[in-house]
Amino acid sequence: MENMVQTAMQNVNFAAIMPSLVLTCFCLALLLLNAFVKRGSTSYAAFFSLVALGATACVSYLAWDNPQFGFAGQVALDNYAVFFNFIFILAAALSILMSDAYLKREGYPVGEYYTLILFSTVGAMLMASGTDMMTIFLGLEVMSIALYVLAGFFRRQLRSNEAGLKYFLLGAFSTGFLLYGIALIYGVTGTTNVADIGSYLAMNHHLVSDPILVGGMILLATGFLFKIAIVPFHMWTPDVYEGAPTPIAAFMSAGPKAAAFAAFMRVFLIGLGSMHSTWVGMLWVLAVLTMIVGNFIAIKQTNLKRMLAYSSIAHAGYALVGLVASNAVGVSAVLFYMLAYTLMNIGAFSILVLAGKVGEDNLTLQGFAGFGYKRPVLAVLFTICLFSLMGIPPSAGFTGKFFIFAGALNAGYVWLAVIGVLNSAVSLYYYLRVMVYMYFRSPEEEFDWVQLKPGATLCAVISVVGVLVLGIVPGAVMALARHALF
Amino acid sequence: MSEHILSLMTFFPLLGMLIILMLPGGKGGLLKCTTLVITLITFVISLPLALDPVFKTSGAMHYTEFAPWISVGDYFQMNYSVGIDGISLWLVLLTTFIMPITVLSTWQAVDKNVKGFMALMLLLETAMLGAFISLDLFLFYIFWELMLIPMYFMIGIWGGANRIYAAVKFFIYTAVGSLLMLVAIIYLYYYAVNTGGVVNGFSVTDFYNLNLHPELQKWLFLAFAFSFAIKVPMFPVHTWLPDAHTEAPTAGSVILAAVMLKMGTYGYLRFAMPLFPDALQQFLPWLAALSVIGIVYGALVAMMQKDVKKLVAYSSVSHLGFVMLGLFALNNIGVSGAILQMVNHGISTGALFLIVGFIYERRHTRLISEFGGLSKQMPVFAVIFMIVTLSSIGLPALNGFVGEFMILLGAFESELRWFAVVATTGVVLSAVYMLWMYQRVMFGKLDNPKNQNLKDLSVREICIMLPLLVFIFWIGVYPNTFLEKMEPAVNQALSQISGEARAQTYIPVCTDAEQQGKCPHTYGVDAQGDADLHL
Amino acid sequence: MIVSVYHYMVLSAILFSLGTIGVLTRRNAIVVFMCIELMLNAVNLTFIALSSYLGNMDGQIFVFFIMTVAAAEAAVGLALMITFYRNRESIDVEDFSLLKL
Amino acid sequence: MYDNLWLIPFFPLLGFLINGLLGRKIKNEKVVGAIATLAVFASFVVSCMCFVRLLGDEVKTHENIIGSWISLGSLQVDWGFLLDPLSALMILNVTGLSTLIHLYSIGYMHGEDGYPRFFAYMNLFTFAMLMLVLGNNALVMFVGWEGVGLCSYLLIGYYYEKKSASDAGKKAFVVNRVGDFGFLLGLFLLFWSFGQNGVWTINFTEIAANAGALENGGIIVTLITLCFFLGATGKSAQIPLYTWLPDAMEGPTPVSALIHAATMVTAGVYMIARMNGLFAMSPDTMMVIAIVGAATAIFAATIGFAQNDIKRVLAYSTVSQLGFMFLAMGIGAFTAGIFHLLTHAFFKACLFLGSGSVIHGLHHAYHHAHLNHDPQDMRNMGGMRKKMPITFITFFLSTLAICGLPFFSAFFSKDEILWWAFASTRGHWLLWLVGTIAAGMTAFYMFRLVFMTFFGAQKTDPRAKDHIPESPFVMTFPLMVLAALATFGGLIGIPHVIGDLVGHIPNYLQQFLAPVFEHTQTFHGIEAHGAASAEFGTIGVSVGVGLVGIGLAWLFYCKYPEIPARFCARFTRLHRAVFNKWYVDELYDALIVNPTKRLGTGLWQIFDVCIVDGIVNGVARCIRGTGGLLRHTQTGFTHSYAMSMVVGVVVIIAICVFQ
Repeated sequence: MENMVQTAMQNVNFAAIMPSLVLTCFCLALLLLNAFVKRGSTSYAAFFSLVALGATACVSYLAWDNPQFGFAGQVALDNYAVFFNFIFILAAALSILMSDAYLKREGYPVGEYYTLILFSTVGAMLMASGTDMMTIFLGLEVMSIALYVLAGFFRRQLRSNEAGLKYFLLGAFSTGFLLYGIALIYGVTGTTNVADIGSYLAMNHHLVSDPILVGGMILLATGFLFKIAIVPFHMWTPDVYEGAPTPIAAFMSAGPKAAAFAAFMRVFLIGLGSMHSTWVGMLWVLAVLTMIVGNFIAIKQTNLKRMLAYSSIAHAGYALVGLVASNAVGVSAVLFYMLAYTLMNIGAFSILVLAGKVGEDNLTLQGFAGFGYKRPVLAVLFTICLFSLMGIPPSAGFTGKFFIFAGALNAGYVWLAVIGVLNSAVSLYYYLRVMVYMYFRSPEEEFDWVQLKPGATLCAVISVVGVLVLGIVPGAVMALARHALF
Repeated sequence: MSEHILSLMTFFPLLGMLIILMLPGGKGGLLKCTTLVITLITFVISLPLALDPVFKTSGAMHYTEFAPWISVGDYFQMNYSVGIDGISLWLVLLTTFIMPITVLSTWQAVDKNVKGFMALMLLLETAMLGAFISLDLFLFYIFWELMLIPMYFMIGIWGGANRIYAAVKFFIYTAVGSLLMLVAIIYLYYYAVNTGGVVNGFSVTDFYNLNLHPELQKWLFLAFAFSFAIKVPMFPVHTWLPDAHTEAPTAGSVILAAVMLKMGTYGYLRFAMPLFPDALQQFLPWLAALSVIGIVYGALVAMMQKDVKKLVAYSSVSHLGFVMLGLFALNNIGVSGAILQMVNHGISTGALFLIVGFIYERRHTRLISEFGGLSKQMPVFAVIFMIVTLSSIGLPALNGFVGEFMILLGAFESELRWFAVVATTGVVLSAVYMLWMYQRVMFGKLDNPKNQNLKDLSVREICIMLPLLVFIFWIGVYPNTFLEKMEPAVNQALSQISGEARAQTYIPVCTDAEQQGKCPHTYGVDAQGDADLHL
Repeated sequence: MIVSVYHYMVLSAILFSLGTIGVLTRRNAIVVFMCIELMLNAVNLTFIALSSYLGNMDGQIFVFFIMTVAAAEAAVGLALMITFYRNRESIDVEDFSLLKL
Repeated sequence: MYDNLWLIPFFPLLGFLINGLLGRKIKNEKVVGAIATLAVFASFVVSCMCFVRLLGDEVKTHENIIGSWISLGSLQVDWGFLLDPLSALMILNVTGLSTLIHLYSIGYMHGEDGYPRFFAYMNLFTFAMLMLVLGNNALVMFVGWEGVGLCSYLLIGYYYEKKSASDAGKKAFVVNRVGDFGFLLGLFLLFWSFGQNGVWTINFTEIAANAGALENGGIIVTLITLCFFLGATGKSAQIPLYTWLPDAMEGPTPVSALIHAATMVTAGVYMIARMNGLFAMSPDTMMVIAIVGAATAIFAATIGFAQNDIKRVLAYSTVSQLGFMFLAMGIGAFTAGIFHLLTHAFFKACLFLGSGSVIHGLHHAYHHAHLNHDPQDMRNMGGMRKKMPITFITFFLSTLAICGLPFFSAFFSKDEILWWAFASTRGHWLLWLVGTIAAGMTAFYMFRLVFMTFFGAQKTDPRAKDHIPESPFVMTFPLMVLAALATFGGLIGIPHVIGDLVGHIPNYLQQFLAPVFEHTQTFHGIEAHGAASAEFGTIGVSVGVGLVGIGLAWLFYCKYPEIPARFCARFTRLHRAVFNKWYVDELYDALIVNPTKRLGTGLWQIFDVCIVDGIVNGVARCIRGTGGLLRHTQTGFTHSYAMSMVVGVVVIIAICVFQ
């Protein structure tokens, strides 16, 4: 009895969940705070959450090169998790930066908004550090439930409601698949611990082709691929991004996607590594489909938010290539790419936030005609982000793609790489078209409603600087990503 | 100082761009002057290279600079590695020489957001110079792609009526090619690394020494060749050129013709051909055929153009065909002729675009039918135009002739004898389309009232043309100045291509090369799954 | 007859499929959500069965988590539906058609 | 002295630069003209000095290298000059005539706008021509070769506001380019084939020295020489590339005299003479040259019958005379060819200048009377001899010369050619026959011209007829000099038979040129062997034929002027064909020019626009289209989204499990 408790206590290691713990505390504090502060201004909440994220970042940093395990192998705060934590924190911080003015403009100055972002960040961090299906599932849900609310946050806006509901229904639906997959895998391997699954399958290799296991694997993948927005599980993405508040769309395209990737790679490379030959083919095809569908449909878009949504689908496809390569270069390239994508995509969204009118009906190509002449600085920032999304050097987008395809080619997936680059050639078209409108068309409006709100502007500047730095000297970060492999 | 001269020269314009961005946008004159000064300083910085006698004696890389840039353990290694030899020397100088001229040419042509234009010009110069001096394929690729951005905006913002189509077409057309090349570059690198080849980063000079399997060479060569062929542009992937040239502002066309097209030919000579000699041998007849078709095709199509600028654009297709033929001759006469012809084309066609710009600024049309009898109104212009026309036709004792003659002679000495024979007809055709154009523009009665009171060239415009004219005669009468410095480098490159230099054994360059030799392991591919991966 | 784990598996599979089909066919958002709950419960059943079959508790613990999460989801989901209903006077899934193409 | 060879082309170049750059600043016509003329005269003086020096010199070939031009590996080309008897004669000829014609132009071009431009071009031409004849290697020769082409382009198009003029200029340049195509190919082939034998050279003396390296009469040498000959046909207006020369008459008359009669057009002949060693090695080529020459001679003569433009007649006569020269080259009578080149230069220059003087006078008259008739149309002339006696006399003498009447210059040169044609080891009696007939025709149409112009009733418009002045002295002086040369110039090359008759007068020309040609002729056994009687026979025949021609001309155009009209009426179709130059230009347009243009348009509109860009834009359109289709999968209905997930899962499971 006693030694049982002993062992249990030995397994308890709060250091392993410290970042999530800290952030949760801040969240609760903020909730209380909201209760006491009168409505109207949310700047305090934004500031508070930034502090919270800063603190969390520090805490996570402590775990760098000093991995913490605990709770009977439920969580592992290793470099891999820490790296991803930084991505989540960055994504959350940037979105929060751009939110304050935005919420005022759209008339929802509510502090809970930030609490929710922080909560979903907590969930994301749990996912990244979860080494047991249970933790991963919990993290996923914590993250998603917060996001359901955020997507539908503008409760007087039908679009926002619809986005929230669609995301909720489909998300819950996909959760069902995820869980069923977990259950089946549990049935075959008798455990929900990723590492144990891995070693079990490695030992009984004959099970690899067992239909139950394969089915489970696929159902499990479905759950993750849904969050990453991989064809054919991508359909919610454009609608939700379009309907959701812009900062939330930005956040969703960066943080949760990265979280899903984190868990996905951990589970599939460690847990189901033995089934590599089974899932790699599937992912190959899905990656190609995703790149094609994302880019091709994006070409036809006129609403920039929606266009960026499709482009985010395409980028998920590029990232998946790194996982298909499933070698050290590829995987660390995915880590790098997630960071790069966070920067460039949130940068682009922040410009949309700044350029949007109330209700954001003007975020169309036509609405940006001559933007480059009226708002040169913003236009240049936007342009840099777009070039980065295109993958034109010297930008994070280019280096990221370069590393991804380097991984693929190193693993010998030449055709995948070729399809990938051809797709990014296709993507040039719709990104360039934005610039065509910004610079090559004469302005139709004065854009006088555009004011350089400090938060959003800062957010844009940070992202662009990051994009350029990662584009010119990616070495250091890539080395970290390499070092962050489990 | 002198060992960093290349970096200084390359990044000084970038610095200049920042200065320009600091300046107030309103003052067009100030901006133009500043840009002019910056480009001139760049030119001065690059001059010592031209005077250095070392190129006469050695074909190796000089003024090399090396610094590790991106180094991620056993993943990959990119270096900032630049250098210059007798081949790139003249292209670099052509660039630094042509830039001030183009800046001068914008004096009246560009009036709306001058600031942006000048900034882009300087960015472009950095990109072009960088591409010419890079010895690391990754670095080269960065500059190569970077070039597209400024040119895209130049065409799109300051271009003509159909500018948007032209700009987007230019960007995507060129990007498609270079993206495939990117794949080839990465593949080449990992092939080298995983097969235990000792390479220091993406260093070209190391890649030269790899003995690649012919089958592999074939694919990689195709990727490189395709990308460069689009840039050259070789028939039949030349169709972006007429649009881009016609729509681009004068300065844009000049840079495009004078320098950017040379990227393609240079790429062949520096990368595609020496890296994959066996594949080159395999495709040589086809490529030569394409170049020859390009020569004749470009000339025939140019003949029928109604728009002066389009005509000159197509004439570029023809001239670049000559250059490619010279390269494929694979003997020192042909290749040196080709390099010389790159410079010649830069000068002559650049001058032609400037001339078209002059009359366009005056009449705001480029239709040949709109002109006629101008030489009565503008005698000085007529003389200069005639000289440039003749140099483009390849009149002996002018620059065009020496290049074309050497190219054809070289091709004739090589296996491409019959191609050379066909190519020689280009000499006739070029006379036809150029003189016909000259006649329709300059001769005849001055009957179009709009042309009645055109001004002759201003002092500024004459100053723009004079340096070009000087070189037109210089290269025509005493090309040795250029030939003697490129000859050793050309022989080096040829021995590289012919494979003589390839026999040498690998020299270990960086210490962790041995680990680089091993392919980074792959997760869980093998059933047992290496334990060290697990937590 | 002996009820083996396979019977449980099959039953839960059937339940899961029923839930899925429900999601695909029913139009009322609440019913759709209940179908999803049905799927989740099918999963729970699987877990319980397997856990007792394998003789370890992980499965059963998992079930607790699922139930909790499901409850949370229900709360959020119903809230969303109410807000939607406020604006649209309908919770027919077919009416979520503002955002498309 | 020989080291100052470069001075010879230098002076004209200097003149060109001065007039070209400062010409418009110098307002004074006299100064401009003087500068130009003096520049040429200076080089004439130098040439004379060189010539005299060479006469007394044992060594007959001297090279003067200024510096290296292209030096790369095996390709070593110098800016170098070569003085040997051949080039010595040529520079005398060129600079001498050029001086006279410059002098003439001072008067002729008086009052034209662009006066400095004219003289600048003339100087440039002289420079280029001297480069051509002095060049010590084929490439420097090519510089001159193209240079003269350029100048003729510029000078033909001198009245650039006249479309016909600029067209003619362009035509001349392009046709010459076709020739140059041949020249270049020949050059490449030469360089390559010599290179095969380890000698990388295009230097004339080395070519001559190493000619043995090539197989005698082999295919290679035949190809080389044929290519070069193609170049010659372009420059020297032989079939099939002669069409540009008549049009070239659009240029001012002095230009026609200098470029299109005396110097440039003979460049082809000179080039063959320069490489006689090479040409002699290929009998086939020689035969081709001879036949082309003879054919051109007679073909051009026929066209000469029916032209009414005084200059055009002279132009066709030039083509025909050049035919004679090529005939000479073809049968190995190099000396005779060069001889005829010189004499022809004299009398044809004189004829052109004479016609120029007439035109000048008429132009003046018409101008005075405010008429704009065509001053070149012979039908408006007649009876000029009274108006401008000097012009008439000089013109008449030159005409006698061209007709080859005894002891006039062409008598010796032409008859020597015909004799060689008859008796040479490479000749053939058919060639002789054709040549003789051509000679007769020449006599006919030349006298037709003389009679129409200077004799008979004056057909000039009465309002103008009384204002026709004799030309000023600057114009008549050259005429007189040239007439003198045309009359007595032949005496430098008296054939042996006649020389022996009179008493051992040697053939000075032959002796002088011996170092250039003798070796070739002896080596290949080229010689004219036959009895003196036979030679006298041929001479007699040709003289007779000439007289007959003159007689017919007198009948048709003095005695019974109505005959030609009746003749035309009788053979309308024939006359129209001849009058329209046998429709050759039209033929070329139909066969070459228009198809090329159509091809150009076709390639552009169909291949470029439709096919390539069609594919490019097509791909773009396909992608956009596909996007448009895929887009509709995004129906916005949650059901279909869920459905896509389910289907996705099911399909994937199916594939993975049941594969």
